[in-house]
This record gives sequence, structure tokens and C-alpha cells, in this order.
Amino acid sequence: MSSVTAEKGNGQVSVKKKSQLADVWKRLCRNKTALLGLVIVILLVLIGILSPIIFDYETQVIKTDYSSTLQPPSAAHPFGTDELGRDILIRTLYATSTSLSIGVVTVVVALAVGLVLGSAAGYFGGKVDMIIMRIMDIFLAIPGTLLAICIVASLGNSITNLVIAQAVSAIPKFARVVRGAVMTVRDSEYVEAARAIGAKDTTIIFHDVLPNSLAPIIVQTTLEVATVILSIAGLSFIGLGIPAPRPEWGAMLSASRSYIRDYSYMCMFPGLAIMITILSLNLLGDGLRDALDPRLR
Amino acid sequence: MSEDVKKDLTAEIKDLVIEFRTDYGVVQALNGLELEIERGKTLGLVGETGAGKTTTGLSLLRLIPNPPGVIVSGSIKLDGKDILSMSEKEMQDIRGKTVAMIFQDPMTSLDPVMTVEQQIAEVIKLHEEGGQAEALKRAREMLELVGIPGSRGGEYPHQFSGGMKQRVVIAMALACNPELLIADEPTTALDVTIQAQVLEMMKGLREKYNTSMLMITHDLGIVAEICDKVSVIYAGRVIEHGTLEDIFKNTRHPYTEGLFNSLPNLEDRQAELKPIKGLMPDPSNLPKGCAFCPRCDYAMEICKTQKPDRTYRNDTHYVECHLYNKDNIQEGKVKSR
Amino acid sequence: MIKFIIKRLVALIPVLLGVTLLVFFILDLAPGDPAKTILGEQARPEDIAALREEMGLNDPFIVRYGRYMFDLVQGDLGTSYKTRDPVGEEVWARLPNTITLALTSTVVAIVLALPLGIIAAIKQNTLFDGISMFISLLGISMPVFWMGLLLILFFSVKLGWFPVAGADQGIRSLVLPSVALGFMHMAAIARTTRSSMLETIRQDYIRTVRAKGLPERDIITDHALRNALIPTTTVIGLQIGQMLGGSVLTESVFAWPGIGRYMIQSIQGRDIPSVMGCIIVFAIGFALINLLVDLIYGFIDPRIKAQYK
Amino acid sequence: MKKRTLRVFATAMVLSLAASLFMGCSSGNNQGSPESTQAAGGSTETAAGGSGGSAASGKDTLIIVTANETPSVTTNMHNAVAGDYLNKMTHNCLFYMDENMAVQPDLVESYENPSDTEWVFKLKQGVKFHNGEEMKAADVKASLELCKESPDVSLYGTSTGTIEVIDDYTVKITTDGPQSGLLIDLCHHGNAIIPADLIESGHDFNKEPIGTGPYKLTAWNKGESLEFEAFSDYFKGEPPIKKVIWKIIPEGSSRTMALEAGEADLIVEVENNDISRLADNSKVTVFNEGSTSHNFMMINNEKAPFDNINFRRAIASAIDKNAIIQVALNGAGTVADSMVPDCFPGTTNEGAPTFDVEKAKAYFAESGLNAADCGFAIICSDDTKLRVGQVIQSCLKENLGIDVTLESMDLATYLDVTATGDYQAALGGYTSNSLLSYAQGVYHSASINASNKTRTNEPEIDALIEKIQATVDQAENEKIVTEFNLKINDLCPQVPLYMRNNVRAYNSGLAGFNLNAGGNTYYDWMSWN
Repeated sequence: MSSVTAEKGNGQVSVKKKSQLADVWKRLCRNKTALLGLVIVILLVLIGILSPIIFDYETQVIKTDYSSTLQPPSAAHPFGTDELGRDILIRTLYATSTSLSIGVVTVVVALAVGLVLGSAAGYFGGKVDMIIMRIMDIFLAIPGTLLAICIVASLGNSITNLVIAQAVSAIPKFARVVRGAVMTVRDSEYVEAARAIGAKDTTIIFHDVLPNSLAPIIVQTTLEVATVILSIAGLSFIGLGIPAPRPEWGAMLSASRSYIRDYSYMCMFPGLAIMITILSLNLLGDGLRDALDPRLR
Repeated sequence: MSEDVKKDLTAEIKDLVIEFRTDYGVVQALNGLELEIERGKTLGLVGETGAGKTTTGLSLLRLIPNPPGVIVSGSIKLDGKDILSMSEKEMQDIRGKTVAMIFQDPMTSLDPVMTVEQQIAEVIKLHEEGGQAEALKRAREMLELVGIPGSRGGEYPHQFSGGMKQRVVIAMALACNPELLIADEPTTALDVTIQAQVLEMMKGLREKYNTSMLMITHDLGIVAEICDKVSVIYAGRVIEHGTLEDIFKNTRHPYTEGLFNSLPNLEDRQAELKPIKGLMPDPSNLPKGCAFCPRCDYAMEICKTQKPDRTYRNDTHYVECHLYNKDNIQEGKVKSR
Repeated sequence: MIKFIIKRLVALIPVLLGVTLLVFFILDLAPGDPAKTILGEQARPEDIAALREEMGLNDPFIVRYGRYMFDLVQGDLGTSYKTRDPVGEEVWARLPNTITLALTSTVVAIVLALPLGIIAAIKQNTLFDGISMFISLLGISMPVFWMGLLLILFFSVKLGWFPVAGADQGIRSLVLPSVALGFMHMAAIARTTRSSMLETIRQDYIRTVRAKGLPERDIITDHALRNALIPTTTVIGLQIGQMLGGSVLTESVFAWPGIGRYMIQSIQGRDIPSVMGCIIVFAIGFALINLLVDLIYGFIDPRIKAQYK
Repeated sequence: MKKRTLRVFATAMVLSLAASLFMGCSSGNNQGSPESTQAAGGSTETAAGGSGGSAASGKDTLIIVTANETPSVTTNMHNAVAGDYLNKMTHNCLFYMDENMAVQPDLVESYENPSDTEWVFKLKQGVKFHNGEEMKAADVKASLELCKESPDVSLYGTSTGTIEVIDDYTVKITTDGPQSGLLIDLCHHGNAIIPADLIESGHDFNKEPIGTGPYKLTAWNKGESLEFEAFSDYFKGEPPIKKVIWKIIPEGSSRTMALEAGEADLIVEVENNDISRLADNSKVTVFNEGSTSHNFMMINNEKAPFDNINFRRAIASAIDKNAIIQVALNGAGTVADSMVPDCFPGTTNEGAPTFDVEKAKAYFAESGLNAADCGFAIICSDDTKLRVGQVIQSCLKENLGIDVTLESMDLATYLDVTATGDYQAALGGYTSNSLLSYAQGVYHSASINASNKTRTNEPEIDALIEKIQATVDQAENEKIVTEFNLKINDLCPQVPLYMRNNVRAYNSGLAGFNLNAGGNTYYDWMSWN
């Protein structure tokens, strides 16, 4: 086998050198499932952006219509209507924007904090590392879902608090990944070189260390968006998530429980929406991992 | 010509073509390889990294990973029997018993979660009579034989140094008295002092058991020390073959010559080191003519378009190069134009 | 080994201290008066005041935390605001249910995942591989509560094979929650098993074993699997940890009377000592699982075992 | 080699072994006592009998499914409806409320009312507690006094004044001024009679709730179920149904399915959308009648625009209450217009605003307010309330042009802000067993900062409430109630929405099912056909 890889390696040498990004892109495109994930994610983002524009929140998304409650799927309502006569298709689509935006915002917040903490811990090491990571350990000692539940329960369920709760449970994960990545590049030659020419610590971290630790961080980010969306759905399902009447998949599923026997279609579409979203993000994340680090394949 | 002479061959490979079919294209690993290993003798297989040496070794065990490796054509015979037509079960009986292999990197060649004596006993139990206890006893004897106290048999590979691990691998390979031992760069990963010890040990063991051996290496020093015959392999094909004397004293192929020239000469340290220019050709895109042509100082027009035929200098020595024909083969190297 | 376990358990103490402080602080941020919540809409101010005094709610944060920790050190998880019973008892009564569910789901997950992952790896790029990896992908993408709803819809509502909720019908009650919770983790474990098997099968030592003439079956069981189990064990450990979080949702879907559901009820009732108790039990469970995983490592991997001495 | 293979799978083996160990442990814990093991067997039996359609003769277990687990079964330690249901099985009070909400003597043989403030109760003789002791006057005194000092229920201990033991079977209560609500308070589980010596010795009633009731608690599997066994020495005779199991199933449709499958015999909280489905089921009987639960939109009368009486009347007239009943209760309720529950003697709907868009507009014009300035937020603390809120939202927008926002809030915060008056409007309700306690709780100025969330502060109203309290004579009392009702309807301090129905669904094989408007069911009256 080693001979095969060696030969493969040789084969690649003759290929013209391309920028790293283009290379990653090429490898990603080669991976059909990852590409499928990417296409679905792009579609979902489009749905997320367009549905608040296309559908009027007041009249189409949350307006109740008692004359058409609990209608099974039909031409007028392809996914049927819910117990308040609202169109499930519109609500499912609209919820995409809620879930995706919260997912992305949360991950951005968690990433920002995690980057700072993780790179500080990884770069400086010693006491800084110990203190930061011990605190992170405390957060990691509580299963993420439970920590988020506690925070939302305490602060009340608003979108802001939801973001805070999810971010708090995600920060330690990012801090860990960043720390690990930073530590591997910290002692590499180009960082030593930067240090030798007298660059400041922050400059080194942000200009030399982090860009070279991107691969695991990007992968973690993609996968974490999926985790957060799943987690928000879970919180909403137990009534600690997005406050009604704003549509959210988990909350829609929770509402469908009472109608599961006679109106089982109600519990299908929001669930499918979650699954497709998570599936595509996972496919993309896996694909990115493989594309960014071909050794892992 | 040589067909007429009846040789006692342990292994014989004829016109072997092996391809690796990957996403990146089809790689021609072996390209009509021919090989003969005489009983009790040692054949050196010399070439650069990526020339197909390990593939050749693995093909004798029929262990080419498939996918992506595919044996396209050719034959591999052990003791005159074609192994390509054998069942998997028959092959399992051959592996470790008739043919054993020592791998390049002792660090990764041992299962990290099994004691070394168990790993040796495993092969003994598979191929010899007797139970677990007897196999373990034999395993410890084998360890002693390669210079490791039998009492350390209960330890795990991570508790051994690199040289000792390679001894374990050798003990494992020799445990069932194989007829053919394939040693794939057995000393490359080791320190120089350890290299000598291991080589010395292998030599001793080979003589003791009269084992045939295929010594895969890129180190001409090892070849000189241990081999009876030498095959020089380039891009999946033997381009020059002969006895030690044929190759060392009557070098014909420009590539073989290049290999010698890239060695430092102790007697004349002023002499210029002449590494072979360039790299191995992309095995997924081999030149139409002679594979060595792009790197050859003597390349002619014909080299670019046509594959060279085999030319014999004597019964034991042949070369594949357009520089030579029946008439000029005895004269030696054609001077550069 | 014992020394190692003790060392790990001692190292757990500061983490748990941190956990209690963190959770106590978070829960203290909660608006609303627990006394009011308990006494309800019709309560009179004097009753609320009396109850607040009785529950010690009027003391400053640090006093309450100190008192809580003082009791905790003595093994007392405090008194539930809602039932006025020791939280320890409440949690203890529900713990077996949660452990049962976690264990059966783990068993479901492992028993399904290992063969699936192994066969998928051996038969890489075949139809079997494709199908099992697709199922696994679905598994990690399906929210456990949706899975639960679908199982209820199909097996309870449509077919009537299993009860829709509760834990009072023995094994019959246990099947659907275990499958729902186990499926998700099965998926993650199967994926890891497959990839670590693939990774292992490509290792040099597997080639060595092949060269010995060992039959493929034995190569898989005696060598590849044992090595592949090392990363798989990590993931199994992580998954059991996540299962604790997932059990909250599963218990909620199936009305399973475990700690997860108790925690949700306690949160809704602002029953802070009970929530604290649940979190502490979860954190301890989480830590013990990690310890167990580390010990199993040692069992599988002699290189790690050496470090335990 | 085999040995090694074994070791490979050892991990899995250890895990499954551990699993079986723990499972063994858990079942041991769950079953706790031998009684409960039998009960579990009994439940399987009933399941078979129930699904067979014909109620099995020999059936002696009643399985009740409920959404909520009681926080406590100790009579003085909770004021939860879920706990009240259970206390009424294990305990008796001096009085009870019959199916028509009339007060009837329970542990009392007879009583006299020598003056407005003096009550002499003759106790029944030979009444046994579950521990075999006889219930005597000292137990009554100790129980009623315990109620006074327990924050959860002390509300029901205010009317009882001074309690004296005259002899073993005679108790005298001297009230603090005339108390018309005394007998009703004595029906509350907070005043249930428990043994004095156990109170004294600090007995854990939550473990072993000893009372005089028809059933004894045999097991409480936390989060799962409570099991009861008939008390053979019950003073009214051993109940026909020997075992009662309360199963906690929080999820509504799961409860319905359990009943349909025969896994349960009685649902306490019937999912609204399942009512019609259950009604169509021949094996199931649905009970669906009015209750005392009065639900309304509370408005903070201290804040503008709710300080304007015509504005209050305007919004009270602008809301389509029938739509709300459809949305919130799937029809299982009746429209409430009166400011108090109209199920008590003397109450009236007269003068209360009704849904009438024209009138609403007229009131609004009269208020002199501008719709644009009248926007407010309604706090909705659960899903049902949110749905109701959405109806109100669209009604006010459509009929009066007022913009209303909905504010989602958890229960604890909602209780907090509404009690302190830091809100504009909120959806809520009040359930009471008597008009007096309703009026005291919702409209008396003494309840401001507590349950008087509209912050009604009218001396005239306070005086009327006090008069109702002090008028012991029934006919006289009713007259004052009517006077009070008219006054409060005119004042319109809140926006009444609906009276929730009490809905139960049960196995048709069950005889003697009973339920009064206050939600009380007496299980010892029931039997299997």
C-alpha cells in the first residue's frame, strides 16, 4: 500500500501547482456526496434568505385561520395546515431562516470567543493554558444540551438567550480545537521565523498561526452549525426554544405530537426539514474534512 | 537462449503487468516484469523509490491490494506452480510457510496490541503441527535465534527498539522455515550500526536454512554484500539483470551506471558525484519508448518512440537498451555522442 | 490501576466544584420567585414570605451556595422546592430508569453499530457499504425526538406493538425509547468503526499478518478489530456522554420517568435544588463514563495500559 | 487464537453484563414492594380485559392516567390540583362537596351553629385511620391548626378561628367574626384530618399519608405512577374497586391512546382534540360539563388605558369568545361574560359586557381614546394562552383597530410580574370552590400584590365582599352575592373569556362515575360492571 501512495504522490508532483484553495475545491468537487451536501446547503441558504422576503410574516406565517385548521396536504396547502390553520409549507420554509441564522450567528459568536480563548491557551501555554482549559473543562463536564437547557431556562426563552446558551455550550469545543491546531503550528518553522524577526504575539497568532490552523476549525464550524440547529430544535421541542408564534421545526414537531394519530402529516415535514438540513451540513462537513486534509481519507 | 538451461527456480515471474486503478488515473506499477530466483540463492532487486520493487515483492505473496491493484497479465510461479490460479485458501497456506516477507518499516509492521511472542506463534500455529503452548515455545526459540531474550516475548512492540522490532519481524518471517524470503529494504529504517547487525544475522540465517531470498533494496552496498544475482528495476521493468560480477564489473545500462555514479567513491573522493538527473516518470503516464529516455544522457531518437528489446551479454546477463545489439554488447558502453 | 482510578476521581473534585458553582450561578439568574411558583396564582403575600423564609431564599447568593455546598459535601443534594423531599431521593428513584435506558440504548447502538461498521469497512464501496453508511448518515441527521415520534406513530399508533409512553410495561416499554436513542448513536459509532477499520486495514501490520497466511476472518477479528476498537471506544464514550443529553429529549417524547424528564419538570417549576441535583448526577455520570472508557482503552491498548501504572 | 477472539469481544460482553446488572437493579427499585408487583400484574390483566371490550367481571383495578404528578401527597404541603385528587382518596375532611357542589358532612355526624361565630361539630364515631387508630376530636384540632401554619394551604385556615376540643367526639370552632365560607374551607384538602400523634412526632406523610380515606397509598414510583389499595376498615365501607393506579403520562394523545388500548380506564385531562374521537368510541364514556374554572384576560386597572372604564367595557365587548373556546379548548367550554364564575348561588350575568361589536365601538367612542394610543401587550405563559392571545389580537385589530402584541413568558416570570402589577394585560384564570374565595382572591384590595392582579381597589367592592363573608345565612348571602355581582359586572375590571369544562373520559364498564364542578371525584363510589 505504501508503494501505492508513494506512486500517487509522484503522480501529483507532475500536476501543475495550484493554489491551495483551488486544490481543496477540486477535491471537494470530486466527492459527489460532499457536493450534494454543498448544493443542498446553498439551496437552504437561499430558502432562508428568500422566504422572509416572499412570505409576509404577519399574514402568511403566523396568521391563524380557524376556517382551515388541520387540513391534510392539498394543492392549496402542499404540506397541509396546522391546528391554527397556518400553512405548514410556508412555516417550514420560513423556519429555515430562523434555524440557519441562529445556527450561523451562534457559531460565529462561539467561534470568535473560542478562537480567542483557544489561541491564547495554545499559543502561550503554561498557566494561561491551564486556567483557560480548566474552565473549559468545567463547561465540558456538563453535556452540552443540558447546559443549554439550564441557561435558557434561567434567562428565559428569547432568541438572544438561545444564542447565548448555545454559544456557551459550543465555546469549549472551539477553544479545544483551536488550541490543538494552534499548538501543532506554534512550534513550526514559519512561526519561529516570525518570532525571530520580532513580530508581536497577537500578530503571530492572527497572521501566522491561525491561518495555518484553519482546516480543523472550518470543519468544526460546519459541523457545529448542524449541532446547534439540532440543539435548538430539541430545546424548542421541550418548550425552551424559539418562542411562539415564530415558526421553528422543533416547536412545530412538538405541536404536532397532540395530532400525531389523525394528522400525522404534521410531524413529517418539519422533521424532514431538520433531517435534510443536518444531513447536508454533515455531508459538507465530512467532505470539507476530506478535502482539507487528504491524508485522512 | 536461457530457456534451454534447466534451472532450479524457487520463484519465477514472467511478463507481469500490474496496474493501480485509482481516481487519479491508471498507474502502471509493473510493466512486463521478469524475475527468477534460484533455490538457495539471493536475488537483489535494485531500483529507486517507486520503481515497483515492493509491488514485486507483494505480488509473490499475491498481496497486491485490490482495489486498486489489478494483475493484468503475466504469471507468477512458485516451485513451478502458478500462484495466480490458486485459491485464496491455497495462497494462505503458502504465505508465511513457503514464502515469507520482511517489510520495510519495522515500526509499523507489528500489531501494537499483541505480544510479540503471540505474533510469532500465530504464524507457527497456522502452518505447523502442535498447539498453542508448543507454538509459544517455538516463538521464544525464534526470538533467541535473532538475539532477543525469550523472556521478553510477553512484551508488546512498543516496548522494543526499532532494531529489535526488525529482529522480531525477521524471526516471524523465518519461523516456518520458508523456501523463499522476501526482504523489502529490511534495514532502511534502521541505524547504520543496527543495519550491519541485522544484515549479518540475515546472512547467517539464510545459510543455516538454505533459504532462497529476494533482497529488495536501493543500496548497492547491501547487494554487493549479500546477493548472488541482481535485477535492476526501472518503472516496473527489469532493465538489466546479471550476476553480481555482471552488474558490478560489466555495467551496461545507463541507469545502472547512473546508480553507481551517484555513490560516493571512497578511493577517489575528488571524483564528481553524478546523480541521475530528473525524477522517475509519472507511472500513470509512461513515455512511449524507453521509460528511462527522458533522463538518459545517451538517449537517441529511437529511444523516444520504441521500447528496447532484451540483449544478452552472456547466459546470465542481459540488458534492455537501444544502445546495445548482439554485436556491440561485449564491448561495453557506447561512448556518448 | 487502582491508583490511576483514585487519581482520576480526585481530579474530578475541582471540576465538579466548578460545575456546581456554574450551574448554581446560572440558575440564580432565573427571574421569578420559586415561592410564588409553588404557591400559585391564588397565594397571599404573607404565605409567600413565610415560604421564602422556610426555603432560605432571602439569604445572599454566597450564603445559599455555601450552605448548598456544605450539605453537598455530606452527600445531601438539598431539598426540592416543589416536593419538600430530599432531592437525593427524587433523583435516586429515577436514576435506575435513566441508567436502564442509557444502557439498553448503548447496547442497541453497539450491537448494531460494530457489525455494521466492520462489514461496511470490509466490503468498502459495495452496495452494503453504501446502504449502511446512508442509514448511519440518516441516523446522525435525525433528531432523536423526531425519530421517537415516528417510532410511536408507526409501532404504537399504527401497529400497536408497543406502548406509546411510560415505563410500566417492562421490556415492551423499553424497546422504542432504546431504539430511538440508540439509533442516533449507532449511526455515529458505525461511522467511526468503519473509518477506523478502514484506517487499520491499511496499516502495515495488517499486511504483515496477511503475509503470515492468516485467513481474512481471523485478520479482521484478531488484529484489525482490536486496533480499530481504540478510536471506536473513544467515540462510544463520547456518544454515551451525549446520550445523557439526548435522554432528556427521549424521556420527554416517551414520558420515560427518568432524571431527564425530572430535570425538565424541575426547570419548569423553578425547582433549583432538583435541577442542580440532576446536573450534578449527569456530570458525575459523564465523568464516570469517561473514566470507564479510559479503563477500557487500557484493556484494549497495551500502550495506554502502561501509563496507568 | 480463540482466546484472543474472546478478549476482543470482552468489551462488548462487559457492557452487556453491566446492562443486565443495572436492569436487574432498576426493576428491583421500581417494584419496591410486593404489592406493586401484584399491581403490575393486575394492570396487564386489565389491559387484556379492556381491549376485549366487555369489562371483565373480576376486574378490580382502576387505572387512571393523568398529565401531572403531584408535588406532594402531604395534605398541608401543597395546593396542587393533582395532589388534591389523591388526598381525596386517602383522606377525609369534616365536610365534602357533593356532585352539585353542595357542602355535606363527611367526618362530621351533625353540627350546630349556635351563633354567627360559633360552630359545634359532632364527629362520627369509630372512624379508623389507616394505622388502625380511631379518629377523635384531638386529631381534628391538630389537623386544622396544622393547616393554619402551612404556607401552601393557610389560605384555607383563616376562617377556622379558634378550635376547641369539647370531648372526644365534639369540636367547637369559634370564628373570627362571622365566616360564611367556613364549611367550604373545611372541605379543602388542607383541612384533611390526620392523626394528631403523627403530626406531633413529625411523621413523614409524604411517604405514608395516613388518613381516614377509602384508599391507602402503597407505592409512589416517582415520575411514573402512584398505587393505591382499598382500605378495608373505611368507615363508609370498603370501596368496591380494590386497587387504583395513577399513571403519569404528560403527553395528551398518549393518554388517549392508553385509554383506547385498554391500558388505562380513566383519563383525567382529556386532550381537547381527542374529545370527539373518544365520544365516538362505544367502549368509552366522555364526561364533559362545566366547572368552576373562570378564565379571563386580566388587565392592570392602574395603568392607562385600562383605567378607563369604557375602554375596559369596549375590549370586553369586542372579543369573540366563542372563537377562543374553539381555539383554546376545541369547544370544551362555555362563554363567560360575568366577572365571576356564574356557577355559584346568587351569581348573574346581568350587566356584564357581551360580545357585540357595535356596542364595543360605542364604548370605545365613549372612552374618548384614540386607537393608536391604546396598543398593549398580552402576556401568554403557555401555548394555549398564546392561541387565545392570537384570537384576541385579531379581534381587537379588526373591531377596534387596536394593535396588540403577544408576549411569551414562562410561568414563574408571569406570576411575578402580574402579582407586582408590572404588566398591562395577561391571560390567566382562577379556580375556586366558592364565590367568596373567588371574590376575595380576585377583587379584594387586600389581595393586591397577590392574586388581585387587576389591582381593583374599590372600597365599595371590598365592603360587599366582607359582607358576603360575614353573612352566614344562605338566602341572605345569595342576595348580597347578586348585589356584588352586578356591581362588579358594571365595573368591568377584567375581560372574562370562558368557563373551562371539566372533561373526563373513562371505560364504559365503570359504574358510579362522579365529578363535581370543582373537579372532585369520589373513587369509592365507583365499581366495575
